[in-house]
Amino acid sequence: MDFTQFNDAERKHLQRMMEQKQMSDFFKMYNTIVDRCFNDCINDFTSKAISSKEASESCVSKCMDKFMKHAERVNQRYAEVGAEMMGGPK
Amino acid sequence: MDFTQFNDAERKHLQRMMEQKQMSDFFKMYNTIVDRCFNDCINDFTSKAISSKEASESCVSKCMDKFMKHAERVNQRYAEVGAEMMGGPK
Amino acid sequence: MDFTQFNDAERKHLQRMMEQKQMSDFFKMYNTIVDRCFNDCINDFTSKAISSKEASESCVSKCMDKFMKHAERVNQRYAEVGAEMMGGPK
Amino acid sequence: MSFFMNSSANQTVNMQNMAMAEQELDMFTDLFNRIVSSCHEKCIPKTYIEGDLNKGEAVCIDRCVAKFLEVNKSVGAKLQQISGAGPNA
Amino acid sequence: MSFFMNSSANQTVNMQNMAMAEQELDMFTDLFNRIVSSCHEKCIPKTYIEGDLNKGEAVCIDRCVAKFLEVNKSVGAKLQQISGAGPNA
Amino acid sequence: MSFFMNSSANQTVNMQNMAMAEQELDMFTDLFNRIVSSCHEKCIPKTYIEGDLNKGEAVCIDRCVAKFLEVNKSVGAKLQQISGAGPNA
Repeated sequence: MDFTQFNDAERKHLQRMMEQKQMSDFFKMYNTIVDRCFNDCINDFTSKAISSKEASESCVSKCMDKFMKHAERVNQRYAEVGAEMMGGPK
Repeated sequence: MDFTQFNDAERKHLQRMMEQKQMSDFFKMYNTIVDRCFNDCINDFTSKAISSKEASESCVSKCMDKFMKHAERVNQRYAEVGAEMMGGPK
Repeated sequence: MDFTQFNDAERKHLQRMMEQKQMSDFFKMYNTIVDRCFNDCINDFTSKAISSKEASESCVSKCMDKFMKHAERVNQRYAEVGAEMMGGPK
Repeated sequence: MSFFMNSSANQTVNMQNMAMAEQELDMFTDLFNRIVSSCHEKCIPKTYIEGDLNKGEAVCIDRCVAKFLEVNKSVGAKLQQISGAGPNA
Repeated sequence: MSFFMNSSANQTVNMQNMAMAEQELDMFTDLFNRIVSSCHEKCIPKTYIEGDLNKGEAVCIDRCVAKFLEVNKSVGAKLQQISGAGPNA
Repeated sequence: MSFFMNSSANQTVNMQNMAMAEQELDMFTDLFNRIVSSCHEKCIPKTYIEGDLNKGEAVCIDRCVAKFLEVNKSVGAKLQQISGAGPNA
């Protein structure tokens, strides 16, 4: 987005909006990780006692770590390639 | 959510908001059921006449019943386990 | 939706709302096409050079054309069947 | 509180009705997007040999939309039967 | 700017807190919908022989919800550990 | 009606432009989330042996993002060609 088209008051307005969205984006990402790692790691519902608790916890833990590193890397590339592709030099 | 942190005016505000969301949540759940039961039950597009109409209707009908009972049960457990896990006694 | 229940001021309000939604609907559809055609057409990440660039571009291009014609046709049927089914003659 | 006067027409705009109309509109848009997605899955093969819809795909789409809306109708009927106050579909 | 007086009660409504509460509420609704969807996928076979939940399905759902919320808890704990300010889940 | 004066700066805020900027922002967020999801599907195996990205996964992600944005670009070009007024992507 080209922010030079906006005046100060508008930029302030947009910044407030983006700050508010940040939290809902965080919540959404949080639920996405839970959803993804639950679905990839937890497939045994035969016992109430989470018999393989350690195993599944370890899977969830690794899944979470990997997801965050994945999203972080996508974010870097998105910023680089996106800037190059969409904005380009003016 | 801990409602004791809000004053009366804020609680009233939140309640109005929740009432409004209730309808859109209902609509979303409604579309989710249609989507799910269509995709699970309807797989024959070779004839215009819904040749196996009774069969598919019966599948849709059972699918719908089961989905609602499923969501109801999730809701119960969500409330129980969630309360226990997230809030805990104060 | 039955618009006869609304007064002029309300109709104006709704129209403004629908105009605003049009753009976000367009954006959503745009991202849906990209997502769909990327997932259906691009499956080779072994080389940086998009070796089969022409091939994949051609797939993406056809996928996009087909998706838009598909959505257009769904829109026509949705309007026809939907009108018949939901509203019916008054 | 949820009413205000429209200066040009001197008519009140019932904001609660506006919010309900907006939600109904969103529901129809969501329904449409789900039909597009489900019927694409059911009718369009993932090998894109041509950009046009062929006869078989077109016919499949028509039936798919009709059947989706039929399912929508029976779910709606059942929900109304249960809750006494489903959406007017 | 993000405060206004409520005429009836003379109490200020902190709009920023209201927005945060709304987002938190939306998060719980989203979480609930994801559990419904994931546990339906894991516990309910796509052949609908009866409209009722049978014993096996019911038990599966109970465990599924509990395990989903456990995953939610461990992800939350880890996020808080990392960021120092995760959601209070 | 869709303009108001900002008390501090005496500048008008064009609410329609603000709404458009918000929608554009939402579109980029949606795009980002779709890339995260699609590239996770394409590049990360569901067996989580380690918490770190290995070399192959990292390289796959880089190419995946680049190719996704390329598809985004060609779809955008085509839409603009057709409608004459696509998003400025």
